[in-house]
Amino acid sequence: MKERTIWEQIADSFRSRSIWMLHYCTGCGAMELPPTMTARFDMERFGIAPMATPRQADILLITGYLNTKTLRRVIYTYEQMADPKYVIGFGSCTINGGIYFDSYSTINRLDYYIPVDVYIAGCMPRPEAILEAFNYLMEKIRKGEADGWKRYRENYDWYKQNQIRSLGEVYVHDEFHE
Amino acid sequence: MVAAYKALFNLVVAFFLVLSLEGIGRKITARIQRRIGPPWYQNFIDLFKALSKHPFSNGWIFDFGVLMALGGTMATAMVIPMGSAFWTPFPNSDNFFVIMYLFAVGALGMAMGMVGSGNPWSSIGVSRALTQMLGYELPYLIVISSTIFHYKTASIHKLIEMQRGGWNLLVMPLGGIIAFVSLMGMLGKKPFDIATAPAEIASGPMTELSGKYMGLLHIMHVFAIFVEISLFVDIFLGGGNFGWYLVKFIVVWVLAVMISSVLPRFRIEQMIKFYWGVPLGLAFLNALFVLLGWTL
Amino acid sequence: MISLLIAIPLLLAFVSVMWKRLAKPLFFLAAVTNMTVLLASWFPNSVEIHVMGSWKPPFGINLVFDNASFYAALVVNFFFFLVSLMPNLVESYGVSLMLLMAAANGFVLTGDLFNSFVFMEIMTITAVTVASRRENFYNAFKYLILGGIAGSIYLLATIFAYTATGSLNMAHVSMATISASSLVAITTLYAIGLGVEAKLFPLNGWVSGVYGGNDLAPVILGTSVSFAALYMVGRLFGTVFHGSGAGVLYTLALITIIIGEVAALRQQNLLKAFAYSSVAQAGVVVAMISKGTSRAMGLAYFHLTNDAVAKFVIFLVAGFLVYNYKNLNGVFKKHKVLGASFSMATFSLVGFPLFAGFQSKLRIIMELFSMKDYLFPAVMLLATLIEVGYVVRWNVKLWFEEETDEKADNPIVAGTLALILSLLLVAVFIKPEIFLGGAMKMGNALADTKDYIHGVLSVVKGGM
Amino acid sequence: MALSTLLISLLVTSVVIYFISKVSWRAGAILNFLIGVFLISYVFALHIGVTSNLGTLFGQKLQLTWTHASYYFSAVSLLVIVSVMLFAIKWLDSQKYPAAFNMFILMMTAGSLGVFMAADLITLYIFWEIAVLSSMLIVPMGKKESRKAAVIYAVMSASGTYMYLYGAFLAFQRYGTLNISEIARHMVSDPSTGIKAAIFLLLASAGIAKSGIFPLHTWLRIAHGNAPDAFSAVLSGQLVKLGSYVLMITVAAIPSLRVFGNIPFYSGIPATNYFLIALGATSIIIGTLMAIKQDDMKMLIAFSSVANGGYILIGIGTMDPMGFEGGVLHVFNHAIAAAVIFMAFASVVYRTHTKKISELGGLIHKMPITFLAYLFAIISLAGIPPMSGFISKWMIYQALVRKGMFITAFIAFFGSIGSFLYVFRPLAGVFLGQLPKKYKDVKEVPPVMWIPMMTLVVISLVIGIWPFPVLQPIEGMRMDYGIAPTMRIADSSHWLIKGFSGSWNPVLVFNLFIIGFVIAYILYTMFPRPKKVDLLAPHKEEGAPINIYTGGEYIYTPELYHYNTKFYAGFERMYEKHPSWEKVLEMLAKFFHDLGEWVHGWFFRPSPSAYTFWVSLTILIVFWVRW
Amino acid sequence: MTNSMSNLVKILESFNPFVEEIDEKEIKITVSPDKVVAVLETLKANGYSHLSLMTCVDWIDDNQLELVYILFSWEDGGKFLVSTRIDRSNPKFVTVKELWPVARFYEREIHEFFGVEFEGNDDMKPLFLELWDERPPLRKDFDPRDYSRKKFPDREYEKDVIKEAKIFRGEING
Repeated sequence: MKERTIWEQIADSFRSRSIWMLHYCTGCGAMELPPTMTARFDMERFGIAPMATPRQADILLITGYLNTKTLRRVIYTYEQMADPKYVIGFGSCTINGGIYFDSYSTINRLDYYIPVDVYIAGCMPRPEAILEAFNYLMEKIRKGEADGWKRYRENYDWYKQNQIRSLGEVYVHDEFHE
Repeated sequence: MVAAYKALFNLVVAFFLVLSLEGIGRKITARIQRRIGPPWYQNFIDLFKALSKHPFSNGWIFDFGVLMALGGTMATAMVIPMGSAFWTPFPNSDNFFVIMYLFAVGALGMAMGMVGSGNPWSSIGVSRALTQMLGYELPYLIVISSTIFHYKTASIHKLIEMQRGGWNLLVMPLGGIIAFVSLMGMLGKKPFDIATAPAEIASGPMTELSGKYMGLLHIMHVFAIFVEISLFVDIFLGGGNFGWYLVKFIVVWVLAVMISSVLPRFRIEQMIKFYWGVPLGLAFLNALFVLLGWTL
Repeated sequence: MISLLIAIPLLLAFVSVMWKRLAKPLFFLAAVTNMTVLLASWFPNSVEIHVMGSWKPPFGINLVFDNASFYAALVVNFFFFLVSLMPNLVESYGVSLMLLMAAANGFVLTGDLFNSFVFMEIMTITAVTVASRRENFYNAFKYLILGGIAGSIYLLATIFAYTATGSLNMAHVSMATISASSLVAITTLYAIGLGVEAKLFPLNGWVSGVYGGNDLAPVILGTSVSFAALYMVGRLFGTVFHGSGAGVLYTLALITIIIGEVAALRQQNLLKAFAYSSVAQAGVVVAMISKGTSRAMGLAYFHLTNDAVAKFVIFLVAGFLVYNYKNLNGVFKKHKVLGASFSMATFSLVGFPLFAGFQSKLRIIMELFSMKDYLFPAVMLLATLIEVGYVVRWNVKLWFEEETDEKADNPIVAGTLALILSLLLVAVFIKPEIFLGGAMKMGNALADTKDYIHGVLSVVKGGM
Repeated sequence: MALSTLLISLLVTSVVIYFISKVSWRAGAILNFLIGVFLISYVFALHIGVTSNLGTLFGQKLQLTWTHASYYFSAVSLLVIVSVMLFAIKWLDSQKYPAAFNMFILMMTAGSLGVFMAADLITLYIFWEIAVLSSMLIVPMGKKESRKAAVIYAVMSASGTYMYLYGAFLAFQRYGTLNISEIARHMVSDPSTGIKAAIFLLLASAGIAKSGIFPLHTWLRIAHGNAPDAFSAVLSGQLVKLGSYVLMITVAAIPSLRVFGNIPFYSGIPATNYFLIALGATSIIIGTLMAIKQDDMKMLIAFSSVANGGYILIGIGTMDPMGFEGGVLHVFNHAIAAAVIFMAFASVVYRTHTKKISELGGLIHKMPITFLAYLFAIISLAGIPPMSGFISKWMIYQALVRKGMFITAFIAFFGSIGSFLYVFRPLAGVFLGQLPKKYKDVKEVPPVMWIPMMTLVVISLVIGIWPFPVLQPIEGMRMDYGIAPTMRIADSSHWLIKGFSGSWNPVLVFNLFIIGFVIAYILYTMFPRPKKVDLLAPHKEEGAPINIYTGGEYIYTPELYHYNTKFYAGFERMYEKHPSWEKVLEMLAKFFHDLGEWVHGWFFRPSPSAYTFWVSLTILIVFWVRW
Repeated sequence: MTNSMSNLVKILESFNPFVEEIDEKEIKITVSPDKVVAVLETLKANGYSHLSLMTCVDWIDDNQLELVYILFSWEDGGKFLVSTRIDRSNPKFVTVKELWPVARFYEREIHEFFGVEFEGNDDMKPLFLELWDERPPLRKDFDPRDYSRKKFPDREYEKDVIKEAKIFRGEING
């Protein structure tokens, strides 16, 4: 890993304290976010805030299983986010497909297609686990270890190849987009 | 030259004051919602983080719009008197209408740049923002017009001097209240945050903003809040020396935040109907009182 | 000499009955001769009378030649002359036109009430023949009926006048004191009798049919004949009856203006639209005549001259277009000269500056204001407003709409004439004296009853 | 050259231009432009007070004089006209009747100049009609609807003009003169308020019709919206100002405050003036509300012209020194802004052949200069500093607030904020956003077309920063008319514009602006460089999606995601079922039409026997009435 | 079975149906393929105008595909399940999109997931699956596990049993 300049170190420490997330609610994990956000656990105290668009967001929160159709959108959304960007895989579905491991339409592991910085295991993980994961991610960012976005840029061909292998093409032109 | 330093001082004060107040506002909202909330300096972190990111630009008009928004609002913030004639950078040009229209440059720049991003959400957001302006500006301008008619001056620092005998808020309480209601709309606080509405239209005009564009517009927003609240403090609360000015500024801000944190959001035509209903009527009533000389 | 004005066309008409092929050149000859005669005796500035036989007035039939009848005859013959320049328009109507010319001249020049009735009858009948061109029989028939009614009422009025005064000579009648009730009857009957030819409401039902029925009728009836008829209105109500009965004329004329313009507005046929417009202009003239002062009458005839010139151009162009094209959209793109003259003439009609109509209209309004008549100017301006509507509509339609493939040859003579006349309108705007001088003299002559009586009853000159 | 010689030779030249244009229309257009440039230099060299005789008409001398007002209005008009003439050198190749256009536009110039120079009412009327007539003949050169537009334009204009004429002759009958200053002198001493008010309102009605004030505003939308595109710039930028001029003449040259001092209505403003102000305020409301909902961009700005005509009228109508200057300065601002806007639209139509906002979009990628011209023009139109449009609005507000006219002020504010809404609509719908595929080969217009636009924009900007050259003739005008002659508004030695409620310094405001921009730019360059998102990707590569965020979907057909129909749907819904004055006037027109139908059916169509009936009935009625 | 439904069943006698009462208001009618459209028309004419669902079942052992049309009546709230079996090796049937326009989409879906051809319905573009390259996925002989393994790589685990045991015992912190 390259040595960070002083500016990058400062920037990273800012980034770690201000995490704007785009929660891509693909599955049941979305249910766990309201308690995390509201009074009981209050993730805003860590500077974590929900954002509405990928352009503004820092982290992409994938909350559950991803089928091929959704994955295309996730990849597209991820590519629309501004660097530096981080991904949290949420629940076992993103890790190994979970209970959908043998589905013909659901992928098995997310990091094969986009770089994941932190996984949260569990089906479902509780809010405590989520906050723990956020804290871990913040630590990683501060240290400059959360470099998924760099990996994606460096190994872009590899990721693209995986995407194409599983999805055929990322961009699909169907009748609903005419 | 002194004027130039004062103007720059305006910018510095505005930047630090409003950014901290925004953090405090988040904290207050959180406390009202029984949360802990972020630290008061959270917005500084957010701002610098946004500036440090590697953004996307949707064409030159997008860049130009952001620059125009920030530049125009900064120009406005430089004219604003901070509570007294001493802290008035340009005593010859602090006319209310000049400030109001100079302020519109920023709004226009922002609207133009954001629509230039090519995103339909942004366009919808801008359309709402402009419509909203039609709502809150009218009662506000009527109230200010009656104030100007009453004191025979539109120069802000002269208005402050005129209020030595008593705050304008106490002279025309009705007008003060209406101006505050309009101020809520101007600040884009909760019942009136129709333009950004993140849950409906993906934060409206800001949909395509990333990295430093977000950051620069955040700075613009900071100056905008500074201008709006300062105007209210100067025109209705009688300004005061620098310390008093800050106190009044903070009080107004905290009040606005507290009100906004317990309210849901209007629909766009509901908002127009709201402003064109009671507030506008009361603004005219206030104007009538001023015409008849029935001021306190 | 002025009896030649009647005699020559009459004579040539009889000649051409025998040699039909000569009708056209003879008509031209008649027109040229008449014009020469008139130009030779330019503005007599006094009242000359020509008695028929050796009966001195108030007995016998006499022709009166003063400034008024000179100017009227000049205008009347001028348009006949213009028509005679266009042989294809005359076709086989040479004889009728010559008779019409004789009758119109006679009608203008006569100093005798009964004689004027006779000429009017001849005029009506020949006009009907002209009107029946292009198989426009039904409308010609309507015209005939109305003309007949008008003639009989005119005759009735003449008889009343004769019973009241014992004379048929106009000068003599105007001298006589008539009891109020007879005067009412006489003037009313004259108003009605002349109302048909003068296109007064509601006696103008024939106008649109006749003017809109073919291309010759409006050109000659809308200019010469209506001038002659309106001259007689001035002569009778101005000179003979000293403004008595003017109220009837005034009221009818105001209604006529509005009715005419309103009817023109809805009209989809080009010729008919401007036929109604000519109704309205006749209304303006009659209302102005009914004012009775010499200035008002002079302005009325000034306006009428402008209107006649403009109408001549309009009807000439419109007749050509209507009978050569099925679809009139954008035809002026193919006939620029015709178009330009048509537009200038219509703008003159409305009274836009740079054209003659402006001069007459504004003078009329100004005169009316100085007479403290506030209603008539308002009506006139309202009428003008409506006029603007349809004039602009027609111009826009004829110039700018998408054209069709139809094509007709440019009529060279008609085009030249139209252009010259429309330039004349511009010239009149710059120098209104061209028409105004004559018209004012005419007004003076009509209003000056004393001079007329004196002239007719004391001086005897010439003979048949 | 004497004024009269100038005007007459212009009229004659216009005919010559026609024949030159028949040979080569471009030569005609260039010649026109050169004549225009000459006229501008001529106008600037003239001395105030020059008079000239045009001749006599019905015993009245037709006189031309050169006053501050004529100088100001002529200069503004010529600025607009010359720009359009330059614009037309290229633009005319999309037109069907270039020769006639060249002729009539020069004729119209002569007419307008004559109106501004006229010293008496009848000269004014003559040149007025010349201007109207020649412009009326240009209007139908546009698309199909423009024919009807020309008729409506002519009729509405004529209705105002004939009322004016009636008023002029009423004045003549009463005072025996047509000279404007003479009439003004007589009116001051005339005791009869009713007649004075009648003359005043009748004279003003020509201005009302021409500048599109409320009861007679409907032609403006139709004519401006459908006229040939570049000519709309003249119509809205220049011809409408003839109306403002007449209104100014009636309100200010006839000192209405003194003439109607006996009927004050509110805050020292006479009832007559207040009536005009009310009409102006109504126009602002109508113009603004209707402009907001237009889909046709030319109609939109046409309605905006209605609203701005209202501003001018309100400003002048107050007869307050600030208001008067504001109103008159607004003439300049609106002329420039509207001319640029319409020229920008003409450029757009020239390239894309449509004027519907909903069919356009994203033209900034193809026509950036046109876009910039439009942008600066709308900044001026919406009255935002540092463009000149702000100064006049500021002055008008000063007057309104000083007089305590809160309802009028409310309407003025409403129009001002509403103008943000409607000027933004074409900006967003036509220039910004997504470019439809069918316009992917559109190019910027040639320099001959954008130079005039940019020149006007620069003039407007310079005047916005340093307004004193324009304010001087206006002050002169104010002195001429004796409105608070001791008061000074423009203080050029201190760079200040002073109102009753304080002053401001346009140079300073502009400098602050620049400083703000510079700081913003420094901030902008300090932080990481952006990655470019190519909004034209679908045009360059078949099947490439456009990279904007719409819920994670791929957008292959960006024009469908271009938000430009019913831009302010939420607001428009609030007044969907508005009453329409246009319908009222249509009913009036239909009434006359039906009356014609009725008359025709009863009197002109029947058989001869019916005629006999009418004849006898008339005889009976006449006899009955007279006995 | 409500009165109206039993009346309707009586009317349908002529099609030789196999009637099966599932519930009080739910009747399944099995008919031969050539009579299905007639039955559906009859039912539609008698108030069962709402096509709630159209689906398919793969009876791989019988080498048959069962098509099921579920009709609902808004008048008496009854439900008819019209079912028929077609040959699995050559799955073809007629479209009912003339009776219910919405059937277009059901038929597309069934075509996509079971490979049934509907004569008369030409629009057989994929509705849900994007870039599908295998046999129809809801057929019983399609092995999703196999497909998933081929398409979507699994995570390779190396099970460290000793480490797990230590963690379990609390000796090290996992």
